[in-house]
Amino acid sequence: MAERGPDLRSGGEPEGAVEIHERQEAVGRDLRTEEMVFNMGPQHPATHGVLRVAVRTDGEHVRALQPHVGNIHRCAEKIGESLPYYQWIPYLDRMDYLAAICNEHVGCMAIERLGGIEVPERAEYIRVIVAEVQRILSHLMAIGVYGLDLGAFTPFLHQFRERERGMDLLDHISGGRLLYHYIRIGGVKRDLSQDWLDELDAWTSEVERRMPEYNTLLLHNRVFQERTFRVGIIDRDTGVRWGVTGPGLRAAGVDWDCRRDAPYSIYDRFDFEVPYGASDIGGVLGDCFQRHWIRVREIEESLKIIRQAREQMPEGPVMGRVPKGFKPPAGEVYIRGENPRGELACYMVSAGKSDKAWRARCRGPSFSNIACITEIAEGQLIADLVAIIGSLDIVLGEVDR
Amino acid sequence: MPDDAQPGEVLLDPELQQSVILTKVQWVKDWGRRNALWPMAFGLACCAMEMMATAATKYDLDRFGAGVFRASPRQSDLMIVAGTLSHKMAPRLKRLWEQMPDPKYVIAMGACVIGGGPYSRYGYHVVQGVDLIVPVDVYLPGCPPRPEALIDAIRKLQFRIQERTGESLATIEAKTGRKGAGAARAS
Amino acid sequence: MSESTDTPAAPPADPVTERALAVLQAAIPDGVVAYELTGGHPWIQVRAEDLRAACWLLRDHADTKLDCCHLISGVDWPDAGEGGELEVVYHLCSFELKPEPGYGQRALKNDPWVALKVRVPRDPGEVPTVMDIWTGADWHERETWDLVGVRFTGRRELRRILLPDDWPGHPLRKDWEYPASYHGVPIIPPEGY
Amino acid sequence: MQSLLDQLIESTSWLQGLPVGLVYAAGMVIACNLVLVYASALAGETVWLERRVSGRMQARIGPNRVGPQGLLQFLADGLKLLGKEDIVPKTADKPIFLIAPIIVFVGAFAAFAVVPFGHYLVAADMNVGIFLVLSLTSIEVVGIIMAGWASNSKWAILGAMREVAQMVSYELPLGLAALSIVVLAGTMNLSEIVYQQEGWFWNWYVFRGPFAFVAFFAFFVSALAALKRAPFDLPEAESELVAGFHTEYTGFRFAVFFLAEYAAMILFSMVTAILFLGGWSPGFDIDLSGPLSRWIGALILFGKTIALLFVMIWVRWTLPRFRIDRVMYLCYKVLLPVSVVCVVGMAIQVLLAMTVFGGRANAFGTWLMGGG
Repeated sequence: MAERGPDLRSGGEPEGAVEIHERQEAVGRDLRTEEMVFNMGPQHPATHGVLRVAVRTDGEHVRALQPHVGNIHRCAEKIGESLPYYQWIPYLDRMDYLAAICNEHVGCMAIERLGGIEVPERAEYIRVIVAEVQRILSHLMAIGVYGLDLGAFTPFLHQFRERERGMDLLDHISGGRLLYHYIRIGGVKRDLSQDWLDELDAWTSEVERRMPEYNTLLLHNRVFQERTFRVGIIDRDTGVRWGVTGPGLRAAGVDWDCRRDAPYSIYDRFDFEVPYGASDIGGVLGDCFQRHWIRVREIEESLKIIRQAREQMPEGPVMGRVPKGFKPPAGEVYIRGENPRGELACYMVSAGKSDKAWRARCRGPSFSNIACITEIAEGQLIADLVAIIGSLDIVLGEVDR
Repeated sequence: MPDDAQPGEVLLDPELQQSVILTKVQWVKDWGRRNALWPMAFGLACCAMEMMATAATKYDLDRFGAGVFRASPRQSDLMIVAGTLSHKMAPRLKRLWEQMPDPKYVIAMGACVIGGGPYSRYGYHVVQGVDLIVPVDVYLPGCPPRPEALIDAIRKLQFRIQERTGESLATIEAKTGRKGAGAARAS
Repeated sequence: MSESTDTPAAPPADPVTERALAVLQAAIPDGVVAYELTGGHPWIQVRAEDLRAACWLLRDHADTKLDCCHLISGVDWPDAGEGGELEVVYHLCSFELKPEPGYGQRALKNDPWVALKVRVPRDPGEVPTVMDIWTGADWHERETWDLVGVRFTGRRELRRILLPDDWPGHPLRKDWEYPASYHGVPIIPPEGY
Repeated sequence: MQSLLDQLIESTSWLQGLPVGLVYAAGMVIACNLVLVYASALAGETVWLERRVSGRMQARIGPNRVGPQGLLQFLADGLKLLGKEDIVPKTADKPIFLIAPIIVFVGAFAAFAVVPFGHYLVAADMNVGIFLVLSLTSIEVVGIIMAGWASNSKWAILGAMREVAQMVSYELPLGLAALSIVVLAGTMNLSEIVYQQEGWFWNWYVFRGPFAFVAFFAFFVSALAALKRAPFDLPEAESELVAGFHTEYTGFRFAVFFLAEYAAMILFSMVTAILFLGGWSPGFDIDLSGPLSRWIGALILFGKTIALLFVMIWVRWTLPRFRIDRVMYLCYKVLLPVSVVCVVGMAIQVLLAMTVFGGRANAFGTWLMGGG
């Protein structure tokens, strides 16, 4: 093939060219027009941050694409090695800034397991409650931003109404609106008051009341359905092969949720459903619509968990005994937990005799989720590419860490 | 009058400078600039979420005429650098800033872009201050700053535009040939 | 599920890792260098040259079916062996096999994952790729190369993913030093504070 | 216009001393400026309206600091854009890049010449009014593809491609839906069409038979698409194409695009009100042709225009964006057949009215056949 489009690469490094060329050979049999290479991002409203996607298009069709990440690589793992364990927790917040509490939760669990620290019962319940509040906030944002990607501005601003209230809730207990540093090693920062719990109840019923409103605007909207049905299908094989987790994998029909199937913290005490993709909810298994549907359903399930946790919550201390100058023995730990975006895993190695980790490694779910668009977005329209990236709900802070 | 002469008017006759019409024209121009600060839809990290929250329901940046988030740098006046700036991103940020038409303003939102913030010490890949890359008009501390703080920063910028006849730091720098705060003082 | 919370006197072996070990030892008896079946983090260490065979086995064998490469991490041990060693840990998990209750003393009660380890000399630090076995390993390998400097061989191309291409060194190596500046933008080293 | 000027010359003594050509020319210039200023100010205020209405829909407030209730917001925006640096990208095709906004502006504003703002309040009362409106607005396409091409930006060219595909396609149902009203009215003169709808509201063309009713919706939806309003805003889909064809435009050139877009919105709202909703007729039998009462009529038309603008804004902030293939599907497989049926059905309706229902002899026949 003599005529080939310009390279997708940034600085002349041999990247992806071979692969893209091969793919082109495969699709090149049908009529092709002149191809263009776009750089979507790093400043682009649809890339949810600073993702750069080099897209080769033929008219409106995507022929090949290559995501480039690392634009906000913030050295979280290096910092994890350089700072004492307890000082690393705020950096976990900043990895996935839309699900800060969930990140703290998994990170603290890993460190506690490493040092053999017991967490009081009440603290576990509080952790579950705030983590589920955070999950709802994150999913609300995901739903709203997905609407924004598809051109519906209003759901995005409407969800902020509930989101602001939820953020205020977490603000009251932690002092931060977005990044909290509330879950600490050995427990949580401070106890929940009765007033706060009442406010929580009001908020949960408010969210429950508002959800049908959002569903009218998006989920049951004909235009929305036409945009998302049969678009960006991640089937079971593709999803598992690429390591997609969370709603992306569940939409493919995999009935797997760490909270239920590999229960961490005290999630095995609650009764909740794990929504997973099915062909009778509309669209096809694993398409954008099903991913959106899973998020909507998960909000409802999170509300269930919050209510149960609130009822079962015992009295007691919220902070366990953490030795001063915490130095865990040599060892390793690997913990995974269900974040709103997928499975966050934390692998920590302690060399012993030190208050710093030897290696602090995190698996950001978005990192694996976004990797697979190379495969699934091929041959789709540009408008669909936006829909796909939106439906994967990535947070770049977590991709780059 | 020559002491506090505006850089944009130094070429003019001092008597002409005091003419009512010219001052009024300048005032009207600034009034427009001040009340129509269109930010660029450009978020880097955590602070971008708070920037979105500022534009959204509860805080509503649009009240001040600053809610028109333009995706194209060509049509925006204000770059809110919200989030951590990495070395990989820095050249792109610079380029985006260069694509914006004059007069342009920069708000450094968050501790990270002011001086590296929590990443300043071990974050090898974090640029320790966006002012190493582009001139900054308003610094807004916080991690992340609350929406009220961002609104305050934009109000401050608006007042400043009115006071300093709409010259952004970039323009002043170009005219005085001095960098950063020195240029601000020189004006 | 309730009996799993009880801690027996002798730490039981981890069933998933035990099964994986049996599969590996049956097929590549020399391949397994070391293993640990108890405790919070059971693992199996294989020789670098047998890694790909082990991975194929673990992925396709009916007993393990580890169809997802969850995480690849590189750990730098500058004091181990002669001139230091690089350890690459593969955390593999399965969405095929449903977890069974009673998974012993693992960090999480019944979490079907297996940790596979490889140790290679720090220089040149070459490990065969597993990208063709699990597609998702692609980015993880690139990241491990980027930050730890493990050279994965046999794969399409290995280039940095997070850091810029002309970045000096691999930051997560223990002897890495902060550069003074990058393209004229200063980087203040931690000692500078 | 000419008749208005003739009246003026007759009633004013000192004008009679001047050459008629000069009076005509001066009158025309003044009228043009008035129309331009009126349309521009209205377009500016529409931007404010959109921001306030969308704000209310989104549980926020919208601009309220600049002037009373933020009414001067558009002035601030305009002044600011006027004072911005005018960047022409180095790689752009300079002459075309500079001309494109002017063409778009002309396309949007020239059509106001034939649109009656009220009884006799029209710059050029032409007998090909609606035809001219549709053809002048099509000029916009040329300007847009010039802008997209000359920018030498990939997003711009993609936006322009989408725009052209969409606008050219939607001209068909738009024209056909308008044609069905022309069949009913028997004239293309917009003032004449309004005169035929005077009286009670059932005289409005939208209520005269099922075909006119369907044609109204076909016209309005096609107008939305031709105006590239959401849910048809693909040419400037922010989440997909950054800003579409005007990605590279700065300052006042961008303002011109912006203004033209809103001017076209007003134009189409007005034309829809005139064609279907009785123009300046208030909906009951009252004579508004007097020199003072015609201003009341103008206000009524203004109100109808605003109502239609509100619907456009409402739709925009509610629905997600269509995909390009669905847009084309809607055009060629839904709206085009529907509007063809409307034209044919309308012809049959008029024919039936003439033959079966006795034409102008009885009231029902007259109602059914309009001016046709």
